[in-house]
Amino acid sequence: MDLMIYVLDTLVFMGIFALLSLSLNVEYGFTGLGNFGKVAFFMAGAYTYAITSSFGWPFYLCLILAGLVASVLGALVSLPALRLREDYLAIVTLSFGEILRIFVKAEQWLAGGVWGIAVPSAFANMDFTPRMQTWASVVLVWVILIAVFVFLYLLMNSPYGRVLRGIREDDVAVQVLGKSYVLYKVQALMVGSAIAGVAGGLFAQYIRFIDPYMFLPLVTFTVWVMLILGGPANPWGAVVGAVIVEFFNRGSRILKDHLALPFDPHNVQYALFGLLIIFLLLYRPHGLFREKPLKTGAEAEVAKWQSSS
Amino acid sequence: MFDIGQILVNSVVTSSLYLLAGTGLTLTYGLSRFPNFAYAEFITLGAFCGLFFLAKPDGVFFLALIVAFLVAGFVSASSYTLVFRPLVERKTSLIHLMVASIALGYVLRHSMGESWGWSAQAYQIMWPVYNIGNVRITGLWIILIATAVLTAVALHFFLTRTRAGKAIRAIASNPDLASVTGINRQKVVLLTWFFGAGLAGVAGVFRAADTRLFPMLGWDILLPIFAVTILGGIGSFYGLIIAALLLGLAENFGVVLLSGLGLSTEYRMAIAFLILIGVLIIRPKGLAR
Amino acid sequence: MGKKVLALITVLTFFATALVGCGQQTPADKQEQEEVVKIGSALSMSGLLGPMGVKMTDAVKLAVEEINAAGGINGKQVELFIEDDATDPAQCLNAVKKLVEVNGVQLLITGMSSGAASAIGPYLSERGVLAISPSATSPALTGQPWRDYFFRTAPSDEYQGKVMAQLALDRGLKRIVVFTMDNVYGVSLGQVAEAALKEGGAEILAFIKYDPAKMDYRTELTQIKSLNPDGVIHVGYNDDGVVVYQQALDLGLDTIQWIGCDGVYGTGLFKTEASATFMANAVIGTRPGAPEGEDAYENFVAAFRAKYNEDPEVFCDTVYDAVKLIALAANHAGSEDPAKVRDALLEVGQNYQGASGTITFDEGGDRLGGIYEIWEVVKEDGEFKFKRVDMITLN
Amino acid sequence: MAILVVNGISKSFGGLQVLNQASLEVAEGTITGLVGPNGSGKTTLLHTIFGLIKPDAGTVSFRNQLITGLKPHQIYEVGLAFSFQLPRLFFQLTVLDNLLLAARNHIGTSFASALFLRRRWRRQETELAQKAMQILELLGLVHLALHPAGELSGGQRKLLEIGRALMADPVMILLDEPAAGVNPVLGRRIYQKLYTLREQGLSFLIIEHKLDILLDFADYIYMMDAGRVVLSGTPKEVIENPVFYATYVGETQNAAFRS
Amino acid sequence: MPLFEAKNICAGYGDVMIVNDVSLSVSNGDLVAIVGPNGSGKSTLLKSLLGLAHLFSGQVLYRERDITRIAPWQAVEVGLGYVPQVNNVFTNLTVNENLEMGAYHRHDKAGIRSDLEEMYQRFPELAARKKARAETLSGGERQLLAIARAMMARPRLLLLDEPLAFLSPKASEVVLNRLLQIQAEGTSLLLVEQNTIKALQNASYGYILNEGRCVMEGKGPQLLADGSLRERFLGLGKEV
Repeated sequence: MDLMIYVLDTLVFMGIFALLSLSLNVEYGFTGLGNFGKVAFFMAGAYTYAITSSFGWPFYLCLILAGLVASVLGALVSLPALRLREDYLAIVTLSFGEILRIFVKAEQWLAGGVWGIAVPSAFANMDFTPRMQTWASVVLVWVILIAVFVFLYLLMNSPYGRVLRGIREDDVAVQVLGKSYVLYKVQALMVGSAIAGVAGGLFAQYIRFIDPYMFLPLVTFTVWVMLILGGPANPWGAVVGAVIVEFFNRGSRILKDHLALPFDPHNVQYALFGLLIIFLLLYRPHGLFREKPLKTGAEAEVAKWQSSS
Repeated sequence: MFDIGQILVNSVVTSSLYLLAGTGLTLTYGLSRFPNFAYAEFITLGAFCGLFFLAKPDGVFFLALIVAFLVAGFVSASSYTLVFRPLVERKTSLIHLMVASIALGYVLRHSMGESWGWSAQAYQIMWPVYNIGNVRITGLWIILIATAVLTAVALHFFLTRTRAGKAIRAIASNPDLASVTGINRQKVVLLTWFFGAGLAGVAGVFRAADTRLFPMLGWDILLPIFAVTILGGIGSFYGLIIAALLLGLAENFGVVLLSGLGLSTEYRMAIAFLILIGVLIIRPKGLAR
Repeated sequence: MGKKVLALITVLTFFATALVGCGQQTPADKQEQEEVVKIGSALSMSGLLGPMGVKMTDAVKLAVEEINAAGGINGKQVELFIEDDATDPAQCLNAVKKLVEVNGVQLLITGMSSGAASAIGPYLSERGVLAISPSATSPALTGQPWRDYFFRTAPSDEYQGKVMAQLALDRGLKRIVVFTMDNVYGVSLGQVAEAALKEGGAEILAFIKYDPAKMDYRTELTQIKSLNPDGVIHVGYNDDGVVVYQQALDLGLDTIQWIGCDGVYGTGLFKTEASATFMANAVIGTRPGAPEGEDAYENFVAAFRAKYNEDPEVFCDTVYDAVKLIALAANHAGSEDPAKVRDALLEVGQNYQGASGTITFDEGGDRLGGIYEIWEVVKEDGEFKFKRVDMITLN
Repeated sequence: MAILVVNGISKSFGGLQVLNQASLEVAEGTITGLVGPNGSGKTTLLHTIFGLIKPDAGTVSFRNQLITGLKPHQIYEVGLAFSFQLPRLFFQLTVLDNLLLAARNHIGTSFASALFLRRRWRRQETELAQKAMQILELLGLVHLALHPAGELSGGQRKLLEIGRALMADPVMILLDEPAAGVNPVLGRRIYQKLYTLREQGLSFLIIEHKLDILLDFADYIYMMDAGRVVLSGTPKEVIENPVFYATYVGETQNAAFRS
Repeated sequence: MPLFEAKNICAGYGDVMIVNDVSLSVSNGDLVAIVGPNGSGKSTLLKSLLGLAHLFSGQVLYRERDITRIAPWQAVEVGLGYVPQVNNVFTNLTVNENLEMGAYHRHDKAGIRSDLEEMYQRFPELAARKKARAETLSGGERQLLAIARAMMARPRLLLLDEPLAFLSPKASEVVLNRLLQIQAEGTSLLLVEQNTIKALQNASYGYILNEGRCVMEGKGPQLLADGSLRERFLGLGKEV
């Protein structure tokens, strides 16, 4: 018994889900694209990592490839996506996730099909104790999370991020102002998918075994819950949402050992999540954290101007 | 090599289920203009209601259908009043409405899991089997197909002959004009949510009678039902009929084709999705319009 | 806004205290810990395998109850911790980690699916925690590097597949369709049977995999019908089996000989009369068995029925045996240390007469397929029953 | 010479002929007005010029370059800017951001340079911000620069919509009713600003209902009715033509062209 | 006692105020016209009376009963009919069904049937196309259908938003004549119209809106004769 391992394990999952939540934030929070097939890109990344690492390639290369493959899929999905209404986009992306899962499941030659595929840990060659192993994963995941966070923070607080936010509000107006929203939407889906793909790679190397049953649409919905809870278009919100939901998950699991509950905590937990989301949407649709205005340096000029005039 | 007659009958059985389950979805989707993912749970709920009557071999099937209709309808109408209508009034975005419907689905599904458990259960009804030439057909299929056809005919008359039916079409056609014409929109929409989910509940009873019963029952067939609804053109009842037939045929003949090609028949789910994606790209308004 | 955030923080603090609270083991806790033996169960109680896992967990509870009634392990009572893996291997790992690191469990019943087993395997091995899987049957698990702390009471599909093929060949079936659910269990067994059948000179007309969640198998079954085979090798679980048989009866497929496996053994198949009738008409099957005269299975069924007023279903017997074996081994070793229990398991797990038949572990923790029962379904006094027809000993 | 030539544009929506062989020209460096009753097709024509609507027939050329069929952002690239009749602002973004989004040739709007040419776009950002503040000064919105556009009143929204077109540094601007919903004094100030820009060589095509203002500032006026141009000339010529008033009050034989 | 009164109406969309302090009244049997150039707020005024646009302040009275901010569908029960300018028919419904929808709040089946007959007699253009879907109708036919649909509710007052817009002169002549006939039979009309001259010629009373305010009012033909109409109408003010 080593409580630390469990705490670290929790941190790893928080980090991985925070990445997914951030990636959905790029697509939905900033660009307004309702991707309900997030799990497809997560899965693509996980499988890419699994397959490439079986060639004995180094883990960082596999992670990069995981991101790349997912991002190419993102571009592929964006082609129909750009022509579709929001509700259609939701259903198409949801279906896409299921098609991809069926494909991986049915094509045994690719990655073991229903058998799943074993994945070497990123630290397989090092002589780590289980606790160090988990520590290493925490460091890896959170370093990448922080890097992605900073990357997105910089990207979203730039004229580029401004265009994305503009597209969310009114894509025709953006086009009239000279920016092809098509290009930006494709890029947003690619960036979002790449992050989800990297998250998938991290997940695969941490679990060390993946199979198609891990990638049900439920994963997508969990990520949505995180983002809606934390607050769309705020990177802190995305991360905090992921941390809270994961904490809730684990907490309820532990809590039930200490309370004699007359009901199944698993059922009640999901039902409560459902209620929580409904109440949030009704009474606090912007989540815990509100969107912050852009910081590009331009806002500093305003102060000067306002004080001088 | 394969028995076309039997596969045709199988397709019609599949289609009938899709038609029953899709009717309510297409009507409410057409009126309220957002896809309700909790719809799956109305199907499941109907199925569980049926259990009260059909857990013993001497159950009355039609009673189960009626109660499933009423209970699923009631829960749907209440969820509209308590969740979706307030959201719509707050001018919630389409995406948030979808998320809310998924959340509602969580609540309903896990409440059902808590009440009835996650183990599979089954109705205790033995259906007679008939041979028509090479083709075999069971009593359940006959009732299912008959119910679907009768519902379709009844709905046709309801939508074209009755005041409420015409009001539903009027709102779907032009909601604002419907208001100024004196139609109490909220009332009609609520009625549609009740009625549509009621049919979903009936479909749930059939599905459970045909297979078995557990809280994921509705979710397992939700995506094909969405495919049928969108294929037919949202809100178009006649498009739905065509789409249900088409998808029923595509899935069942698809199985033959897939195994002919040496592919896993699991791809039959993918067939529905691929047709859906294809139609959305080529003809986003669906087949009927 | 302030109020809501405050409420949220309160909830979070509550959970945090819970988490920390169980981490800080007071001396009193320690004492308590010494007085009980902790056994953890992490099976699928929701999701696709949920229906099976719930009943299996009931069987675990039954076994623990019996062990405690008989004096526990090494004189200590058994405390059972139950988790749910939601049919997701990643969740299984999460649940096992929680059991091990938070609850301090070192003896586990888990790895319900082969996927879950693969996911938790390396971790178990590294942490030196013992687990027995009651239902992971994939041959792919044999010889994995992490198998030192992982046993299974369900024999590898390698054996039963051959038995099924043998049964078909013995019955003189030449033209055969393999019809399996599309998961590890189904496809593994199907492929082993397919190979053995080909070797035995039978013709495989088709290998059809079906989605266990789809629940509409009419067209697949119609296809089988039009292929007009002598026999069907069918691999499924109770849950989908009941639907397959129901629909097969509708289509009149009961004129063909069906050969089932342990997955379609169990009263879950009698949930509908149609399915039961079909089985009585057309299905024979195999399952790991015990020599004549052993009534361990009957005893188990009786006990299960007495406690839950229901019949046990597939893998309830293997999970029951798994718990009993852990207790037996720990008693034998005189310790609950996983390494010692593991060594003891290899000793006591030789010709153990369990509810699921004779259990003999090989060096790698796999159950050897020794004796198999051939069963059929009969209707006696208006009740459907499984009945032993024959025994096959596999070498 | 003509900077914009619209030639024989026709467009119908579901059987309703909204534009019927509409043609007009805008001379370089002028303010050209477009007037006409409701439903005469003015807004549709403007949208067609800017690529928001695909015409059934006819061509648009800008500086002798055919721009029919181009997407709005491509038309923006050739030097045009557009301002909607009903403001289509980015309501959750600040007023300042609304303007900056319209800036032309902004380095930081591309993915790679947003990340790698940080210093360059930040410098440009500062310059653009100053320009934006000048525009806000003109529109009287300086104090609201950092407020979300959603907080603006109707008139202020309209001003910001125009401001975005000014921010785009175009050669020519298409404006749909810039003075509508704005108080008359401010309306005039906007036109004065447009007039200064005209002096600097910019060209304008403006739909306007506030005839008193338009007549003061416009160089040339086209009047549309039932999807085609029925009258054109200098403000004086147009206003004195009896067709002008007749068209406005709906009393004209041109109604014959209506479907 | 006026049939219908609106007092000090301020209305618009969202938080944008378009109509500013306008009052009007309609007496029994009147044809009241609201005219004005584009963007003067005519349509918004009309919509705000029925709750279709946001009413900031003001009061709406029907036979001295306060009906401010009632739900649109209730306005029909009170006795107000409304014919929107565009999208004024249910395109997916047949002509007959469109008319039946007009009588939605009524329950007297016999009365509805006889009213249907009456509508077909009054609008023979529609009788010929009873079973056709409304989307197949021409602009003029749609306008007639919209008016007939509104009349099916037996309103005491009919509010029309530019009924003559987008119509050929012949069609607009037909529509206008039918409207005058309806007025002659006792239903009052409140008309927003672009076609100022036609509207004022026939109006018992007229209001001229500019920039959301009422700039002139008076008996219809008298307004037309007023010399300052042109300047005020065009909003040219003193400059011209």
